[in-house]
Amino acid sequence: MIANSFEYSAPGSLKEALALLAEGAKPLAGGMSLIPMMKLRLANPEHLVDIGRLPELNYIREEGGAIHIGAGVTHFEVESSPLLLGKCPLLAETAAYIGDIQVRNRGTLGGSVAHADPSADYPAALHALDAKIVLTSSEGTRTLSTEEFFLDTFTTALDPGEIVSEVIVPVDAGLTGTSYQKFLQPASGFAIVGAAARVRQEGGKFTMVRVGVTGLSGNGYRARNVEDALVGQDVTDANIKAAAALVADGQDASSDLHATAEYRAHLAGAYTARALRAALSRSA
Amino acid sequence: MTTTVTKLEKLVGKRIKRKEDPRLITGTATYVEDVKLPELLHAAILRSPHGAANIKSIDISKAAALPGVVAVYTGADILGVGSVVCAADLPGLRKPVHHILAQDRTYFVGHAVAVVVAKDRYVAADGVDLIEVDWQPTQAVTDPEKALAAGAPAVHPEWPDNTAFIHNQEGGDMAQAFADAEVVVKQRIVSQRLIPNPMETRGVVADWKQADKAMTIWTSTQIPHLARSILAGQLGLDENRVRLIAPEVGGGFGSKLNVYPEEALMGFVSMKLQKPVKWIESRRENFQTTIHGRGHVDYLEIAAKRDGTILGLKLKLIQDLGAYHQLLTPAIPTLSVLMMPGLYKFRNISAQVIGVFTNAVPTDAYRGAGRPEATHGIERMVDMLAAEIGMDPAEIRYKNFAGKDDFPFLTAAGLTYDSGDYAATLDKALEMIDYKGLREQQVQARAEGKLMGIGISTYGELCGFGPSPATPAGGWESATVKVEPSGKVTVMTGCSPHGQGQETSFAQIAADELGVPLDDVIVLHGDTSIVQYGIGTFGSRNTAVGGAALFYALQDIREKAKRFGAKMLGVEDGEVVLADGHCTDSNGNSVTFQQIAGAAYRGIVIPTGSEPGLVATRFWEPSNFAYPYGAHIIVSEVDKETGQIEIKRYLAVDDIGNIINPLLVDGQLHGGVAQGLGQALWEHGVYDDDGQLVSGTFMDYAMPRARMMPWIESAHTITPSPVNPLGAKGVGEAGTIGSTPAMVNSVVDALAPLGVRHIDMPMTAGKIWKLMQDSSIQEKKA
Amino acid sequence: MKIAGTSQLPFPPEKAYDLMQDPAMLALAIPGCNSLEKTGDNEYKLSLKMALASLSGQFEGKVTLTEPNRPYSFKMLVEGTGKIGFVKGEGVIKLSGLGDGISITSAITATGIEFAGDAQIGGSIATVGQRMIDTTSKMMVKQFFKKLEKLGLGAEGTNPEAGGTAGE
Amino acid sequence: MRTINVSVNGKQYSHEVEPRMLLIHYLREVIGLTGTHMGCETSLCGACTIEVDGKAVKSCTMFAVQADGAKILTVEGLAAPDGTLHPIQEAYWTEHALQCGFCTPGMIMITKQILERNPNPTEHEIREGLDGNLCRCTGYQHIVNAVRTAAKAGA
Repeated sequence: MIANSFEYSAPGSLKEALALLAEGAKPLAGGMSLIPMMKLRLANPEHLVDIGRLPELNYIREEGGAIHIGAGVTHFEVESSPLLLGKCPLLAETAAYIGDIQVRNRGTLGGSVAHADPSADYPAALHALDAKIVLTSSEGTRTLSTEEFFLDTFTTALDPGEIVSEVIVPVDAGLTGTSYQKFLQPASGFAIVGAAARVRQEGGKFTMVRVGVTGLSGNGYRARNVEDALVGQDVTDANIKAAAALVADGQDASSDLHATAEYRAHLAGAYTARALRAALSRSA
Repeated sequence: MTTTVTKLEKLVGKRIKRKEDPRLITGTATYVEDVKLPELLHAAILRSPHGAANIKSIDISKAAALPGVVAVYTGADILGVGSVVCAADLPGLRKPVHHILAQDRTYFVGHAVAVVVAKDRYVAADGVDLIEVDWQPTQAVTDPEKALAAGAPAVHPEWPDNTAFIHNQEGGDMAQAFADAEVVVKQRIVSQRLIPNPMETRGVVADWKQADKAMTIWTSTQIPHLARSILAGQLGLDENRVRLIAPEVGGGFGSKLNVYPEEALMGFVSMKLQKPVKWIESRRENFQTTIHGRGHVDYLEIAAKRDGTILGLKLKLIQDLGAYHQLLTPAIPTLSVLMMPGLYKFRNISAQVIGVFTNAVPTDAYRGAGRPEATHGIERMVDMLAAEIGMDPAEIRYKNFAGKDDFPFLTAAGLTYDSGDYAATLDKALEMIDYKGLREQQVQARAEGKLMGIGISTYGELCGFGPSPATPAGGWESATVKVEPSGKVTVMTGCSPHGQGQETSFAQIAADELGVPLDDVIVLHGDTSIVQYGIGTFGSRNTAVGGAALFYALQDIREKAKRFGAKMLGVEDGEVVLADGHCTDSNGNSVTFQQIAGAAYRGIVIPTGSEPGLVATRFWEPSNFAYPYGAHIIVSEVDKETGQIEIKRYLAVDDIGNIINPLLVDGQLHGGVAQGLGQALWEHGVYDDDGQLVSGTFMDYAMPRARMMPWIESAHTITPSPVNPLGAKGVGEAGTIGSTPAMVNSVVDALAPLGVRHIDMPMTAGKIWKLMQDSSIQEKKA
Repeated sequence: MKIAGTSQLPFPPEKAYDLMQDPAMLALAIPGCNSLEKTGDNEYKLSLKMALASLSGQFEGKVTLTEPNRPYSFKMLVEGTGKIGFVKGEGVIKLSGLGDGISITSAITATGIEFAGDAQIGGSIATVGQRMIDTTSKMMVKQFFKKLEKLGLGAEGTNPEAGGTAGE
Repeated sequence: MRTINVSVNGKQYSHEVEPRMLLIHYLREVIGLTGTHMGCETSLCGACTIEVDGKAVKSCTMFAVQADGAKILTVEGLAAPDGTLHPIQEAYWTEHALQCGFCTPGMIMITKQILERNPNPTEHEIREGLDGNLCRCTGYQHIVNAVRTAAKAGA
């Protein structure tokens, strides 16, 4: 219940923070994942740099046809942002599924993305959105696709000293419909599976399909096989079902106290279909 | 001097908001963790990470050297302290010695090994991490059936069969029942391990005063007086020099109906260090070291006629006891045997209970304690029997109920049910939910391919613990009523309410009996230096037993007040009535209750043969348990694709006898139902084969949350209990007992078209999905 | 907890087998391994730093290799204890020769690996990390074989510092 | 050690604290406001819910140093200085929305946030809003009623 001792820095600027991180300190954003682990003494960082309150990481703005979200933006700010609700509702909808009000008030987009929890909600949406993750260190900045960024269970492309500084999501054209559907683990509220879908249709055919999945296996992923199976096909429920059934192919489904691998894989298909249907109903 | 006496409105039976709430809603109540004393030290405990292990050595030197650490104690230091007490006894019961700190071996994950005492809790926690133990893990066994198998690891090496006791009970002629049977239905039914999880964990503050040889202990308990007696014994202190205070207690549900190692341990530390010391259990410790509930594997066989007449019920009960006996551990499954027949009039039972040691924290009383398991068993078996012979589940119940004229009803298990009209309660429930309409709806739903289920449970329970011969450590209760010279009333109850609301309901009773305003009554409890000896709060007994003791103490006050009143009015003793706060003679002259109180303490006017003062204490021993019952009906639908269960309606019609405060009754019921649904749908204390508690935090142990709970519709029938003067039965456990079979019956009914006949709890979505998969495969094969 | 799975290495079983019996190679392939010292016949002292997301912990323990049956199978026992808990894993690793997958008579060029065993996880990590145990253990096994593949192909191995980087 | 300055229930405080001190321990043990309770260590029970700069947070999942400069409100700060209860406190009392009372301060604080963001929530929205707060006594039904009653009172 009590964390080990650590040193704490609350730098006033990003530059200062990055300098400390370059020396080996660990970032503390909202702390929603880190602090419980520290209290159980499973995480024992020696030096924490509080990046949760840096104004430089706290913005949501539209720029060049995309929406740029600072890593310090909280889940509540994502879920309630008029800009996102209007132009990228999938991310807002997904944020509303995270934890509870208190967690969403403190937890940050950047913190969650960097943590890369295999059951976190954001990865599904970010994969479906073709989002870009901006990484910053004292050496500079680089921008990665989600597939380049999320590598494995709790493992990302972040180098030591580097933080997630921004997430870029597209402004979805009016014809795009999106949805995130989640099957909750009853105790923790994490996703047993979560599926995000983003579709466009024209003339009764799917013209664009993106599917992102979380919870099923060790890492959130983009279900390209489902996408490929649908693009160019007729918009029918049979096609959706058949494509969604492919979602777990090639994935090493996880098994735990709450869901066997077999059940998870089944749910992934069911929730992918649900997300596709809901997204479709929202695409004009 | 004729006075007009205004008739006072009766408070009993009214929805009155609680007197205890202002401190709780403003954050000013005092729980154990809020107790602060000068020079207070803080303790943290090192616990076994292994299910079973020998301790080869312990090195405390680094911990002891940490700045801020005051002392470190291990098993070798505490041998002068008495071991943990088990009050239950059964013939041939094997009782392992349970030291307050482990000696050379630990028996379950969480077993206390050493205590670090420091200037603050942070340093104490750091100290625990610095203790080095050389462990030699051995193979654990956590599944009670595996523990009984030949060659299983022995939990206690001296008893290689892991059997703590075998308890048999027979009623009637079982062989005949089975010989006469036209149908026999058998089923293995599991009531899984549950973790009580009151929101406040346990906590202890001990403060030893050497000069007075006096100990004060604040502890989060349901049984302050029993805990004091036991702790005085363990610590070798005079009982009258131990003051035990149960301050605000943040829930118990049976888990604090116990005396744990840490309570004596803190007493020991305070005596050693001559300073007060505090220990607050972490949630993880609460999961691992506070008692668990249930842990049953039941093999049931029901014998019946084809017309639905039940002839007998046979039970083999394997009880997972854990590694030790806590206060009542071995007694809990014997309560299941007593409630085996449920509300039914069949005459034959036979039961064998096998108590099994496992490398797990002990099981003990958790809300319902033995009775939910029994009710689940009989109510599931009745439904399975109905399905087997093609009878409606409501009809089979009507056919077998004890009739309203059968009371007092002697059951096959040897209990005498006090009062009831079971058919009337089920009538009311069926009517309220429109059972006939629902069944028609179900036909329609099934035709549409939907999995809709209707589940009935007509539960009964024994509560109001209880006659002392049947209740370990005593089953009576006490009350003192102290009327102050101003006429203000202080009630002291031996019960120890911790959320049930007796500060309000007992005040209602006192206010009505004495004719004083509700605000003039306060109810004190939980402090052994203030309150006369009492038993405590468990087994839905506060009102039925503690309320009865209060009622009789109030009658003593009334009698004495009347004698004072008569004397003041100058009439004979028998010529006055006491009502509406006035003592009135036949001429209409009266004195107020407050005037009487003043006179009683002024001492000038003393009735012949009486004495000054207006105080009465009563100890009341019930002649029997009380037997609430009810009918719970759940309408559910199962999602064919995911196996997720949706509760469409939850109706509870309960008969809990007379009701003192309906608002409190609703609260007790809702909470009970939530814990029952928790067991039916989500909660499961899971140990792996090596003894690790893998559902060890709220991350993995699914407590019901607001979004998971249905709206509960509730109604009552009222059949007063003849056992106590209030006619009350008890409601604390009713919801927990009635709900689990209704839930399982509902889901089994929903899945009946797939050939499903039983599902063990918790009915997680994944389990239901798997069952549907297997059933549909079978369907295709068939 | 049961652990089981399969993997493949792009070289023949003899080479795969020898790699997995070579403490120097094992030290490089076991994720987070700091050192692996020989302490007896087929017994090695293991020091390992596990770092995963925010979770991190130092483990001390041993690796024992028994029942050698070159190049078909062997048994491996890994034990580790640290402040955050303990881990004990025991399993049989079976190797089989694989051809090019086209003709059954083709030369054996690769190794199919099958492993099955029991893992015991205790202490703090067991009580709080249920959600992560399965995914994490799978990831570590994956990392192990991936590293072994590189070592076998000679891409690494001369440089003991060359741990798997996050970007590979 | 670090110095922090916070406003708690309208009063200004300044203390030196260890970085690892949890905000809840700071409130309970340093300032002495024991109304906020610790019910778990995994941030899942919500008993420790308070308001930091107008947002409901779990004070067991925040270090006191992170609150430097913040405006904090705890259950003790809800009633008016003359003791008049806040409408949410009144609603919890009237509806019998508490039994043992341990989760209640957190419940009351999250109710405040629910109603600030949605003054007229449906039953479903109330239950979703309470998702971060566990109660083992009430089965939540009376809590739902209390949130509704408080909403009607314009809390």
